[in-house]
Amino acid sequence: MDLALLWTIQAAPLLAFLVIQLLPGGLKKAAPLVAVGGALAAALSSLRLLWLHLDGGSLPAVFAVNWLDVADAPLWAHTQIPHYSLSVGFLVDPLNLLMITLVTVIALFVHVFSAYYMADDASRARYFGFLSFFAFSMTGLVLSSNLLQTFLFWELVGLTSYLLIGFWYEKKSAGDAARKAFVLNRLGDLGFYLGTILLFILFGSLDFVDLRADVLRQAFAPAVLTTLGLLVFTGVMGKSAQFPFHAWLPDAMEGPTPVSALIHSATMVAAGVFLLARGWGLFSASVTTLQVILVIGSLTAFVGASLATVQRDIKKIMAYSTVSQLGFMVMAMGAGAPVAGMFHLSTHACFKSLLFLTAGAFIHHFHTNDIWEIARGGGKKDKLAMAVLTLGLLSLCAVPPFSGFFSKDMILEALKEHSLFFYGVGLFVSFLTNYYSFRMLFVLLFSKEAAGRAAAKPHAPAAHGHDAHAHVAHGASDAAHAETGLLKFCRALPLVSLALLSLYVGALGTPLFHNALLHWLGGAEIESHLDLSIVAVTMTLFAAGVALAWFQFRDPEAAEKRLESSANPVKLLLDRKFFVDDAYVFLVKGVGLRLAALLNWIDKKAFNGILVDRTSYAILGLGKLGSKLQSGQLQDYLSLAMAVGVLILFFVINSGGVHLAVGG
Amino acid sequence: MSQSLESYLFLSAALFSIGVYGLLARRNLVAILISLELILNSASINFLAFNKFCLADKAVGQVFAVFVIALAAAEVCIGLSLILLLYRKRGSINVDEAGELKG
Amino acid sequence: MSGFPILTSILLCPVVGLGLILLTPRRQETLIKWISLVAAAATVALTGWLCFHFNAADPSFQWVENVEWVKAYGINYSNAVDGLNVTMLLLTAIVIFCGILVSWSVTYRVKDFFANMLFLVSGVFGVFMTTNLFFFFLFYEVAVIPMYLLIVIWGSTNKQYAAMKLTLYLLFGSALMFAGFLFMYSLPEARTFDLLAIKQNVHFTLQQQNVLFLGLFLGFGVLAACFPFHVWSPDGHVAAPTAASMLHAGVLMKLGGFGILRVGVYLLPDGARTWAPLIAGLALCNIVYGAMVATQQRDLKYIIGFSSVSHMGIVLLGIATLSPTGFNGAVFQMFSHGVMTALFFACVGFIYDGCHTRMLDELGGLSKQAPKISAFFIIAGLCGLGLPGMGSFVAELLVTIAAVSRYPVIGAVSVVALLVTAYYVLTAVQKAFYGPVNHHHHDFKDIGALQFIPRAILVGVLIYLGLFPQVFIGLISASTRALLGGG
Amino acid sequence: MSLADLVFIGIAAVTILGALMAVSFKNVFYNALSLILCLFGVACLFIYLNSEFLAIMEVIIYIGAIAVAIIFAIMLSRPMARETEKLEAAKISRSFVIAAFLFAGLCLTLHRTVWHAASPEGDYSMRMIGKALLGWGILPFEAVSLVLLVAIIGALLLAAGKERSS
Amino acid sequence: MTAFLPETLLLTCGILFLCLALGRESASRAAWGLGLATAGSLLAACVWSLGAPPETLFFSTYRIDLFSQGFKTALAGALLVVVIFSREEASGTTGKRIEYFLFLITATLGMMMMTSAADLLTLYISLELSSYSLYLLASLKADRRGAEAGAKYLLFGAATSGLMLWGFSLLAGLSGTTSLALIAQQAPVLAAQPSFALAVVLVSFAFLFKLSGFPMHFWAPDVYECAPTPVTAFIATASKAAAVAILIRLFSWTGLTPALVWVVGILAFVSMTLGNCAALVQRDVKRLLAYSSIAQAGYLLVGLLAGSADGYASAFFYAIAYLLMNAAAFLVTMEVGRAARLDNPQVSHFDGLAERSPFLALILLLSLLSLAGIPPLAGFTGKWILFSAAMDKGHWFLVLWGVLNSVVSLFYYLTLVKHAYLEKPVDPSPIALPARLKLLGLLLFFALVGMGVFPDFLIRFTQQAAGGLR
Repeated sequence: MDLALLWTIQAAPLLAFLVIQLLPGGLKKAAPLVAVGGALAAALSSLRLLWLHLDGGSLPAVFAVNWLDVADAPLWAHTQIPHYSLSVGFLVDPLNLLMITLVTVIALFVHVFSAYYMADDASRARYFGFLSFFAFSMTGLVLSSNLLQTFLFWELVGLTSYLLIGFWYEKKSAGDAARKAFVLNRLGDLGFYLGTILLFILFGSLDFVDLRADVLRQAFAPAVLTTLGLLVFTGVMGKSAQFPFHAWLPDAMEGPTPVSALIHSATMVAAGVFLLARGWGLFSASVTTLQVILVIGSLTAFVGASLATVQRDIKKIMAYSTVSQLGFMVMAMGAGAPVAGMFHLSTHACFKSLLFLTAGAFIHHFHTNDIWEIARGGGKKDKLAMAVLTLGLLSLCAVPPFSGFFSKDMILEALKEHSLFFYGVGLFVSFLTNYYSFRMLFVLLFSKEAAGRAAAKPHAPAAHGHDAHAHVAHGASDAAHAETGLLKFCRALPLVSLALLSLYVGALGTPLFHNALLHWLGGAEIESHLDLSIVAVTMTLFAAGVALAWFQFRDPEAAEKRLESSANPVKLLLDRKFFVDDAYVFLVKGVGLRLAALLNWIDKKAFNGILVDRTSYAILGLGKLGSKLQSGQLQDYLSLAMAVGVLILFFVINSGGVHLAVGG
Repeated sequence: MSQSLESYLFLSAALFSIGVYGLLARRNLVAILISLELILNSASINFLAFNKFCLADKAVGQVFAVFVIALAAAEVCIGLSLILLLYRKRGSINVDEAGELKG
Repeated sequence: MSGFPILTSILLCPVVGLGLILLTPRRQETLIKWISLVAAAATVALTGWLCFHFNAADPSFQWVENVEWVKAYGINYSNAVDGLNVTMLLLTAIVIFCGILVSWSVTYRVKDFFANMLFLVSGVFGVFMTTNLFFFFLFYEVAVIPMYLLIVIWGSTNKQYAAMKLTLYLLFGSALMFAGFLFMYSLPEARTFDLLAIKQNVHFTLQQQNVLFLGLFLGFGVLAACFPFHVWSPDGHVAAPTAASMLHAGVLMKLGGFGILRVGVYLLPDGARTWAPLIAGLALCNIVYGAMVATQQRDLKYIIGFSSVSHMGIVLLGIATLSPTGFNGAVFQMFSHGVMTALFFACVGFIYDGCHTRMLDELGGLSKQAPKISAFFIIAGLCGLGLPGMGSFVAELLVTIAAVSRYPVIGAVSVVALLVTAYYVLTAVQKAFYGPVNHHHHDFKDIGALQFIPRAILVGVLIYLGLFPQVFIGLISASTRALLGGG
Repeated sequence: MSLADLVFIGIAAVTILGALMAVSFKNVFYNALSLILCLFGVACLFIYLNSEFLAIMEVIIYIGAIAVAIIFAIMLSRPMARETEKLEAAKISRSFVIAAFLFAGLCLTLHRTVWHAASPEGDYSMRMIGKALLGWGILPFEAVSLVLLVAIIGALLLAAGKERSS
Repeated sequence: MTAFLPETLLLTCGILFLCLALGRESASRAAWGLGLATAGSLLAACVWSLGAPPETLFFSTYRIDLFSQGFKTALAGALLVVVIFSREEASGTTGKRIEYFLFLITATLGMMMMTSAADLLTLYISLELSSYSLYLLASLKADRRGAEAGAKYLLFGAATSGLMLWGFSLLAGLSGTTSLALIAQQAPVLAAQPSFALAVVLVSFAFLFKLSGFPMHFWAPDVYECAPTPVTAFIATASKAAAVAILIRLFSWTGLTPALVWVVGILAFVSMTLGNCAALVQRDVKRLLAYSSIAQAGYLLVGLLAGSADGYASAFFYAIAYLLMNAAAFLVTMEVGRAARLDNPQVSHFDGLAERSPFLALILLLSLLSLAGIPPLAGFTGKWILFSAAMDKGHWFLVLWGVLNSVVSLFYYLTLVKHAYLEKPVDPSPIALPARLKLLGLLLFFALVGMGVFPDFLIRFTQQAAGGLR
């Protein structure tokens, strides 16, 4: 039964993908239906699986088969492992089950929302194909039983991310962003890849069930463990957009907004955090690794949050917010609290996908990403959207009793136990979070609606109008009017469902539900006990953040003007995104491509020039010389022949003498 | 002993070298032909010298020399007619003016 | 395993096809195409049969055929295959089959074209099945000359220069092989060109091994586009017509890797041990350097050409590890790279035919106009950048595992190429296939059903390899273990 | 040193002198005459080598036929007889160096060699030569007639050339 | 004595031609037919004489063995090919048809006698017989250039024969005999004498002249260029084969001292390099083929200096292969020249040959590739066994250099191929090939491929022949 369910989860989206590819031209319209069907099957199966295993009795369960024999002899001189082989299979344990449920359910909602969002796009068959393929890869990643298989799907989700970011490939920015995302991810993955291989060579197994901290500590020196852990962690940094790899995530907002909701906030980017929990044995085996993880997480949380405070683009705000929240989760891991990290991952997945979908709803309607523009267009009139947005933001700001509160509280608690400094960082980031959340909310709420906006701005400004592409043919109001009942349902259902989830998922980690989620993940001993001191501090910070936002943005128009005119080092730093992008541009264009150009030059001049062209010229020159020797003058010929003859004569005399001497 | 084998050989070598010199230095084709005759004669001297000092059958060297002379005649025959042909075609019998074929 | 000479039959398929084509009147172009297709299909069927009935557990040579040819020089027409050969034969059959399908659109001197193709592929088949060094060399050179004609008559872009360069370079390599083979023969214990007999009877001294291996490695290395002898390959790829590029990059270059394993490592294991670090270093240059230079290219075919240089480096690196794992990876890479580049060239060739340009700046938006061909290209590109689920990933994985265990630094640095490869592949994809449609080629049409088939076959093979690598590894691992003398 | 030796030295000197003149005079006519002198010397040497027959042959064929033919040819082309050629210094020195080294090398080699030794006594008679020509020399003897035939026909063909083709 | 049949036949036919020459103008029309009959029957006689037991004739001055008869067969084949080429009057031979065939026959006779000569005298006379005939053949085209080439050929040759005579005299003086068999017996003892080495060098210079190997190659380009094409073909095939035969004989008699091996090795090295490099810059195809033949002489020397039975056998094999591929190359050159109404086709005249006459283009391709040593053709197998013999004696450098040279040679061969297959013809009219040439071409085609793919028979034959040398 388990295996059948697992196969369903894994294969249903793939099947949907294949069916969509094979649909004949006329039936391409059915693509959304197929994709939603696949997602639904996967979601139902994973819920069923979760239900079956709620008692956690038979876990963990591994279903694996041999995939590839690698070696029959020790690969490394010091290892004694006689047989190396790689397997593929499903691993089912609480962590997986939680994650798979999360992924499939959110995927289902995003699929449904996409049906609304992409209704007018000519290429939606391709879109839904990719989306299904993403679902397939992501479920594969979550369910995989070993590190290499994870890497396999890890790359595949990277691919789908690439394809979906570049979905509107006619736009250069989309292509650029997609490439940037892929290459930056690749950069991180190199470490992951090497780490995996090194682990395999040294340890002989990549199965998660074998990666236990105590076993590893016995087998290897701490330095080795640190190296391995950090190498794999580079992969995490890439995928989960940790500083300094975070640069791709904001750009990835070039993709359609539901994609951002699904891939770039809720699931794929969280895969890094998931991997930290999944391979916890490896990471926790070395204290240094954890320390580095904590530092990177803190940096990321701070950078993300600070950059989120200056964005005008609603998706960028959310993207940086995602970066920051991912940093939070990684901090939790670094502080030695994987359960807290995973808890935050779960709640974050719900509220952030909700936020993105809301943003999508706005963008779809107003054809702009700029919050000021949305506000001028009358964003606050969309009551449903505003309501769920507020709800999501409150959750993001960890206001009780929204879900974010519980998880973030747990992280802060872990940080406080671990080190006061990082606790401080966490608190400061929380403050920033509150500030940028309410900045956005206030701008949306307090802006005055501009008259005739729809007519004045039929097309969004190029810099912001990422999603506007799909609607070139339609005026905004037409689109609104054209929404049928089914589409409205497709829009509302995910929003409301996710809002509800955002409200209640957090509660699963409270004593109210007997800490069900935490027990589920971490065993019976983990309790959430509200540390009132932390709550007090966070609430104070919340108030401060809101107050600051209120102070600055109660009049958004004025604030906009003020922001445009002001100039100071901090603003410059934030505008240039801490110069991370510039650093990358320098590395790629200034160093990498220059080096490549140099090599290309060498290839042309040295290898081609000297080895081929010069050599052939030399031979030709020799030929010309030889042909010049043939001067046409008989006596030149004879002289040469005779001269050679005389030379030979003397040679023969001398060697003959030698010969005689030897013979004698 | 001036009439030793070696003295004949040295004489022949001298003739040979002189012939080679003429062959390489003269421009006139007839002079070159003359130089060739010197070379052939030096070979004849060789044969007869060896005939006297080295060969048991005293006819061998002589026969060889006879043939050398006969073939020299044939060679001069062809050579002269070729030279004359060249002279007719080019109006010159200088060897360095017959340098059209080259490269 | 005597009885029906299946190996000779495989060789005879293209030869007979060639004969039939020569007898066919010049105007019967369709008939000529069908003859070649049938011949190619027959090789696919026969090699497929061979793979299924091959006893993978047995590391020794199978299907031995032996006919005395020139007794005085120990030259026998002897064929036999082990796992290594079988897979290469299969690769050749697949690529030629697809190549002929892809060439269906050839209209200029059809008869000559297909005759050359079949002649070339006969040589390649011969190399992959013979166990006699004389025939090895013979078949090897047989494969070179048709390539010259194919490039010079049906090629493009500086074709005369490229064709001459390619031919001379390859023959330069073969000159070294030639000397090496003759040297082996000249040893008193040998007096034969039979590979197996030499392996059995001759005990090379270490010095002999070192010198011979270096010579043979350089000879084969030229063909495998080993740095710094790679310069012929990008030019050759670019100039060749589509099907020739497919065969060339797909199969011919593999002769080099195959030769190093089959002759170099098999006969001269100690020599291989001596030079392995050097090979590893050169291979690293190949991998990284090829990829770096590829980023600078503006012509799609040049990009693929340099990517081939980079990918062949992986083969060489695998060989340099001198471990069964590395060999498996190398052979796997040869196979998957063969299929992959064939696919690459099949796509670029089609694009070039339609757009009359391959320059990235003059292309653009092809995905919009021709989604199918773009998809094929992108799939090939993804395979090239080592995406899991495709053949190349497994190959690179095996090679990297072996390389990291043997040369940790080189192995680790070689991985960098994955990044660079991703960069140039995606840049190419973005410039050629994404973005707005370029006015240069507004009337470009997507592939039809017939042209879809060969490319789909290649994609299928790539994915199958990526998903079920054990099938392939099972075929070769016994043989690769035997290469170094292991049981 | 006997008289024979002295005469020998004299003859050798004449021969060498003739040869030198044959290559060094700028006028080809003098060359031809010098050649005759040289050939005469050679014929005398043949007598010293016990080959009277060859000496006669030398005089009859070489001087009587070959040298005369050469002079004939020179006379046939009038200007040739008068013309004195300009010699290039480079060519001369080149040839001289080569010839000198050649001479040195030859002498050195000949000097170092131990020759097959046979008694100078023996039957040098014409009868023996005749026997040899019809014995082991029969094939060359026949062949040389063919050679001469070919040479004559060829010479005719080349010299006549024009007349026959037109 | 039956084994002397080929020579007898040639002599008879030679006399017949002589009689014809005395006859009327109209007789020249029959010349070709008679020539063909001569060559055909000669070939048959040679093949028939292959079975003759080894013997010596004319008081041991003439040696009949498998080796000599094999080469005679090859020479007869070359003669047949050249006679077939000569159906149409080659330029310059107008009015000299009978003499032309007469000289061909005497030249062949001389070469045949060379292969059998067992005495210095016989060798000398037969060599001169063939040489004089060739000088005359080469200068038949009695124009400016023809006369120049003829004069150069003759003077160079005469100087060479002077050297050879010196060598012969030294051999006679050293050994006390002119019989080659007796000299061969003493050779091991004589090898220590400096004069012996000098004599061998001098004599081999003369044969190198026939082989057109460095440094006696200078006549070749000029003569090849200016002689009528069939004559060039004859020089390039028959004369070359005879030179190989006599060099094999020479080396097998005298043996090779280490010093001589060095000398021959260096000459081979220079010959290969010079020939191939100079050929790269040629535009005149006949001249190009001349340089190629200089290079080929170098390859042959590499095999010869092995000094082993294998080496001689492989040189024999290669000589036959060389004869065939050169015949094919000249067949095409001649036809291309004829189509262009030129005796000296340039490389550009080969443009578009594949369209004008696919068959000729194919023959050209095969012959050139065979010359370059590309399998599966005769030249490849020949080179393989040639170099294999050299490698046996440890001459790895020369072997390597030889193969590298054939890579270089491929450049100009392929250039010609490229012109034939790629370039557009200036004059696109098809070239009509007479039936006899077509047949000949087909025969050469099968011979080249056959010798490449199934060389066993011929290799065994040559080995048997080489085995009976001493």
